[in-house]
Amino acid sequence: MNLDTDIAGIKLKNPVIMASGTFGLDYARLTDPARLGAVIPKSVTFEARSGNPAPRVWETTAGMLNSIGLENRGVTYFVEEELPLWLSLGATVIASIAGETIEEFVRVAEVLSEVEGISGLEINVSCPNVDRGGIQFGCRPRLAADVTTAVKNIANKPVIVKLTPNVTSVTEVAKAVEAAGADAVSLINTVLGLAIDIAAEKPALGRVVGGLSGPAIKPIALRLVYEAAGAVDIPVIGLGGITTSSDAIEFMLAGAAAIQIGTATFVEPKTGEKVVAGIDAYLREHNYDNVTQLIGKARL
Amino acid sequence: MNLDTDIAGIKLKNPVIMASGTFGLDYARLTDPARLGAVIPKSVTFEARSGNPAPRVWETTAGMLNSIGLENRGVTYFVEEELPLWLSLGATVIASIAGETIEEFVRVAEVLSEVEGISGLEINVSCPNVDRGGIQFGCRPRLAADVTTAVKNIANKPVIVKLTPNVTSVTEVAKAVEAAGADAVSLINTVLGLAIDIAAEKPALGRVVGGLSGPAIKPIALRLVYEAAGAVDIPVIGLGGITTSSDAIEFMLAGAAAIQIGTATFVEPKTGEKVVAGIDAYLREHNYDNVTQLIGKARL
Amino acid sequence: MTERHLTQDKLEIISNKVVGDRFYRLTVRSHSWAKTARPGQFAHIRVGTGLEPLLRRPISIHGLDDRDAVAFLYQAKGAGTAALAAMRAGEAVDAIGPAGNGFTVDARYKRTILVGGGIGVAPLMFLAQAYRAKGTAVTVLLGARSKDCLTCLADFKSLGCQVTVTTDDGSEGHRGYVTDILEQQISAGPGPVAVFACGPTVMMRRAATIAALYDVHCEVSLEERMACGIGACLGCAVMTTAGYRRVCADGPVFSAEEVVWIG
Amino acid sequence: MTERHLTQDKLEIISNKVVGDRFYRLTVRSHSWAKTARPGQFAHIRVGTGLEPLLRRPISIHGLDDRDAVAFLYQAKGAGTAALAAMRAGEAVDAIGPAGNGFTVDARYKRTILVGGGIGVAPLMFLAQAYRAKGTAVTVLLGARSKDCLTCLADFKSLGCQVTVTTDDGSEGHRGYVTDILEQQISAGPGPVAVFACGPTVMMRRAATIAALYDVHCEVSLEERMACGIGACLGCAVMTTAGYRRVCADGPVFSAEEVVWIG
Ligand SMILES: Cc1cc2nc3c(=O)[nH]c(=O)nc-3n(C[C@H](O)[C@H](O)[C@H](O)COP(=O)(O)OP(=O)(O)OC[C@H]3O[C@@H](n4cnc5c(N)ncnc54)[C@H](O)[C@@H]3O)c2cc1C
Ligand SMILES: Cc1cc2nc3c(=O)[nH]c(=O)nc-3n(C[C@H](O)[C@H](O)[C@H](O)COP(=O)(O)OP(=O)(O)OC[C@H]3O[C@@H](n4cnc5c(N)ncnc54)[C@H](O)[C@@H]3O)c2cc1C
Ligand SMILES: Cc1cc2nc3c(=O)[nH]c(=O)nc-3n(C[C@H](O)[C@H](O)[C@H](O)COP(=O)(O)O)c2cc1C
Ligand SMILES: Cc1cc2nc3c(=O)[nH]c(=O)nc-3n(C[C@H](O)[C@H](O)[C@H](O)COP(=O)(O)O)c2cc1C
Ligand code: FES
Ligand code: FES
Repeated sequence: MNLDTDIAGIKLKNPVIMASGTFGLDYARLTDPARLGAVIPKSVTFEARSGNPAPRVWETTAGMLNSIGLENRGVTYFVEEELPLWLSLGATVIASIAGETIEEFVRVAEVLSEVEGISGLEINVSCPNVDRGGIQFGCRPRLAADVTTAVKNIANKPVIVKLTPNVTSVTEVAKAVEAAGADAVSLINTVLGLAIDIAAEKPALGRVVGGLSGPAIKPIALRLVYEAAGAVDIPVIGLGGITTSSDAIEFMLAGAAAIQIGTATFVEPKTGEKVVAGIDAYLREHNYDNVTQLIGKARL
Repeated sequence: MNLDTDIAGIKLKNPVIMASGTFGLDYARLTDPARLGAVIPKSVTFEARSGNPAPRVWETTAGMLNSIGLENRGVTYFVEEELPLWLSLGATVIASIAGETIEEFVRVAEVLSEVEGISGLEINVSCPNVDRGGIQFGCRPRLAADVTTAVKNIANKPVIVKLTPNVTSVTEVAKAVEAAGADAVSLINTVLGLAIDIAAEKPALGRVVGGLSGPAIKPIALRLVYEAAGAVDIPVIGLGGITTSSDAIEFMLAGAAAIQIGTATFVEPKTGEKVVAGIDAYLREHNYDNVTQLIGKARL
Repeated sequence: MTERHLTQDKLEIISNKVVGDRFYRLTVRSHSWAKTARPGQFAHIRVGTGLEPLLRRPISIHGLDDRDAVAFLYQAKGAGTAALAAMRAGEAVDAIGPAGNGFTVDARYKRTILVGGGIGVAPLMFLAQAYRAKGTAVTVLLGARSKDCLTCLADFKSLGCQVTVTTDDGSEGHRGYVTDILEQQISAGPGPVAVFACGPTVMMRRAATIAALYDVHCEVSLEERMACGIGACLGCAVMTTAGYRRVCADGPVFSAEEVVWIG
Repeated sequence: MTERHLTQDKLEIISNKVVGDRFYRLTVRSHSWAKTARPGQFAHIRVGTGLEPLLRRPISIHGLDDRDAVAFLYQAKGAGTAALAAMRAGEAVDAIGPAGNGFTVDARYKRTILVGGGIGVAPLMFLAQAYRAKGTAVTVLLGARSKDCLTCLADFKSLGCQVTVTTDDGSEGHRGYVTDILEQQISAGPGPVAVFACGPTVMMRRAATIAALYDVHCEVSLEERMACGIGACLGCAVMTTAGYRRVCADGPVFSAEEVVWIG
């Protein structure tokens, strides 16, 4: 079965991508990254960031909240220490960029553009867990567009802009970044949420508010993917709560050209591989030739 | 235990309210409405509305989508046929108003203001399942404020404005309706969502997009209630995914002065009564005198 | 609110067994359900105790085993029915009902023809029991993928029904659609005759068309996704000549003429 | 990526039984886990098969029953541990591990003092096994609400440990906190001595302070909410003198000096 996927020039052996912040090198002990379409390591900023106070994760019904706070060791560490390991494992790597200012996004993109082995860039203008940058860029079409333009000016690889669900109109933001030159959009990042630790009568997370992910948010993600795919002509990468190949196929039917898996990996580390196998089986069973035939098929 | 609750002059015997669109007269056969704080019957428009095509409901992981489309028999039927039955059952009734135009909201409020036995009005500027009105009012602070002012001008009862979660900033909308004279806000209405019926390779709902409710959305609702309670001085009524008394208490700790129960009733018709009992037990166990002591206790 | 008897009960499971390819037969003990239930009504059942699956599942009442025992016949399809299938004798099923209106049971009819497709056979057994108790002749036309529920055949026969089976692939009984033989059956005996259908929409629609052609009373039991199951949420609306009506409270049984067939 | 052995396995349940007030002892068969596991490591266990509860649960390795059998001791707290408690012999537990770093096991120590509070006793049994196998003297100080896990007492004793129990209410052993007797125990014999603590934060903090006072090596096993359990998500970070570190991959065992105690 032909699972070849091309996202604005990024060639993937299948449409299954591991979402940023959820798939670390340690998982290579339990599943084979070379079998996946691509891996997006945790977002990197220019300098190292130490992240938010504990607790950083909290389980909710069929979902989880996180407030990691973009903890990472900075772009130099990523390029020198982490990237080579991913490449040696045979992974296709898309790098995720975060920043507090447009300049920071650009500086990280600059470093990553000089490196071999990165297939594309995803700009994370949608992280809800930091005080500056992140979601603030993603919520304002104008700012999101400015980041996109700035990164596009410097980047020598396809640029995917990762959108936040926490907006009144995702289509406005999607159109703005498309106009600014984005090669693709991915959505959704986490949904803003909060939990109360009733035993302590306090907010559960150290930073009070966090990002909701997992099966609970799937219908929200599907709606936003459906809307975004109707609003822009660039490829849409869908994610949010995907745990099975059926889920992945639903996102593709709704208009996604590829999908990402986040939280489900925590539950079942082999989710990525299983979703690839499940898509393959579905296509055979329903007499498709090609995974691209699924894209947008359920759109009215 | 003292569970007396006062929402801007609406006196309730406890803070547990049955949410609009989810608690019909038929439930009186399985649970006693007189034991609840209040009941909010399905939103009424001026004329009867026939609603959306089937399927109108779809189960999702720990949640459900609905696209009922505000089907109702109009305000006259409500006043003449439905309200007397609720009152005869001993229920405290808050009436929910919907409309396509500000004039429609006002006309419904006018009729309801002339009637005895309605303790308050909830204006539903947040229904995602209609083409005109509904969420469009709720997403724009200015429109939401205009509806509020118009209804307040005519209404002779406390007015609660029900807010939508589908906005970038709930605090803006909450502040706008507070400034326009709202006596309280309630939130959240459903979160926009979509499901794909993979067997048919089509959108699951007849109207494609629907509103997500149930346990899945609880963290989203808690976040918005926490934010709204920090932004306004009027009482906040919290709802979204409440199925147990712990859930209800978490909303109150986050800042809600009362709570509503929707989807959980479908799962367990006696949820309302059970939540009342559970709150009572919690207060005793933790040596509270009064349910109002919980309000906002977990706020930092 | 009609004067129907409707309660929420924990019904003790007498047995819950496989009776065909992914078909299960569940029997529960309840004198009050056995006394008040009418053919065509259903139970709105809580499957599992957690929040996933969340909603109750509507399952028709299949019949009465005796004055204390109510039977259900269901097909394990997804997570909900799988959870139900995992329940064991001695445990209790949380059910709301008997819900819905039920089929017309009227001694005026000399003959009744019951048309069932797949799991649509479930409520027809209870209907056959009711008509046979009145001495009415009952013909059962069963359409199946292959041998879905052989025990049902025996049960219908032991009630004294005349049973004809059709399968799409001819692996059992006639080859073809169950409605192929309906015309012939309508005209095969004395009237008044009534047709009752439950199964896939295309089958019910076809049955309705044929019945209309012969001017014969026809009732169909519709399926729609449900949330409350009790008339409160308006989630299970179907289009009828009188506008949207609720499958759970105004149905599931509708006079065939009322139904506006879609798709 | 360290050179640790870490796999995902379906571990066959040998037994899963109540051994105290809401305490369960689970034993599974796995030669490879038994061979590679070190005291202080844990298994990241999938509880249930659905999406609710969603995340895996970290449970320490309690000890080895023999070279094929690995034991866990856990307390039924919420939905996840309840689901685990419902599992039966013959079924399989989906576990990732042995995860985490583990306690130092070093023959250099003449004596070790194991300080456990509540369910914190779980990993200490395995540690006691390891030190007793080296012939090291092991003193166990157990703090409990009341009689949480009496079988543990017998197990420690049969390993040849000296065991002292304290309870908050004096219902068993000494009345007071387990750390009350730590000072006396440290100075009660020859050195070098090492202290290993697992339990409530206040208890571990107190143990760490006392150990520091006597300049004795002390390790604590920290708890934090986890998602991946494998070092990928950075969800289980705790503050240390070297900045945030991951309980699941850099811990759960930390040298007491490293820990920045909060609250
Ligand atoms: C009035 C009525 C009576 C019924 N009687 C029977 C019966 O006697 N025996 C039997 O086997 N089945 C019967 N069904 C169908 C049965 O309700 C569904 O097969 C069952 O709900 C599927 O649940 P699941 O979790 O196994 O499947 P899933 O597909 O996982 O269910 C997902 C969701 O879809 C809903 N759903 C799925 N299929 C249907 C369907 N065909 N109709 C309505 N909702 C559906 C479920 O209730 C649930 O909310 C009846 C349906 C209705 C409306
Ligand atoms: C490294 C490590 C080793 C552990 N070893 C053991 C052991 O051997 N025996 C034992 O009984 N318990 C142990 N625990 C605690 C155990 O993981 C929790 O009690 C358990 O996850 C509770 O799950 P639940 O669903 O029953 O409770 P719930 O409270 O319903 O859990 C809800 C969520 O909170 C998390 N959670 C709840 N309590 C804790 C906690 N104390 N620490 C971390 N996460 C928590 C759960 O994992 C879950 O995500 C250990 C924890 C850690 C971090
Ligand atoms: C623990 C955790 C950490 C995350 N870190 C990042 C990140 O660094 N950058 C990013 O773009 N998204 C991050 N995300 C968001 C995910 O990539 C994804 O968008 C989101 O979780 C929704 O998908 P899911 O439901 O499949 O998890 C993180 C999510 C989780 C749960
Ligand atoms: C089937 C259904 C119908 C609803 N109809 C209305 C309505 O008419 N008016 C309204 O204000 N909210 C309506 N709602 C929204 C609920 O009142 C509530 O805001 C929402 O479901 C979130 O709460 P829950 O998670 O407890 O259900 C409806 C919800 C459902 C599920
Ligand atoms: S399912 Fe709620 S009205 Fe029928
Ligand atoms: S739980 Fe994910 S890094 Fe520790």
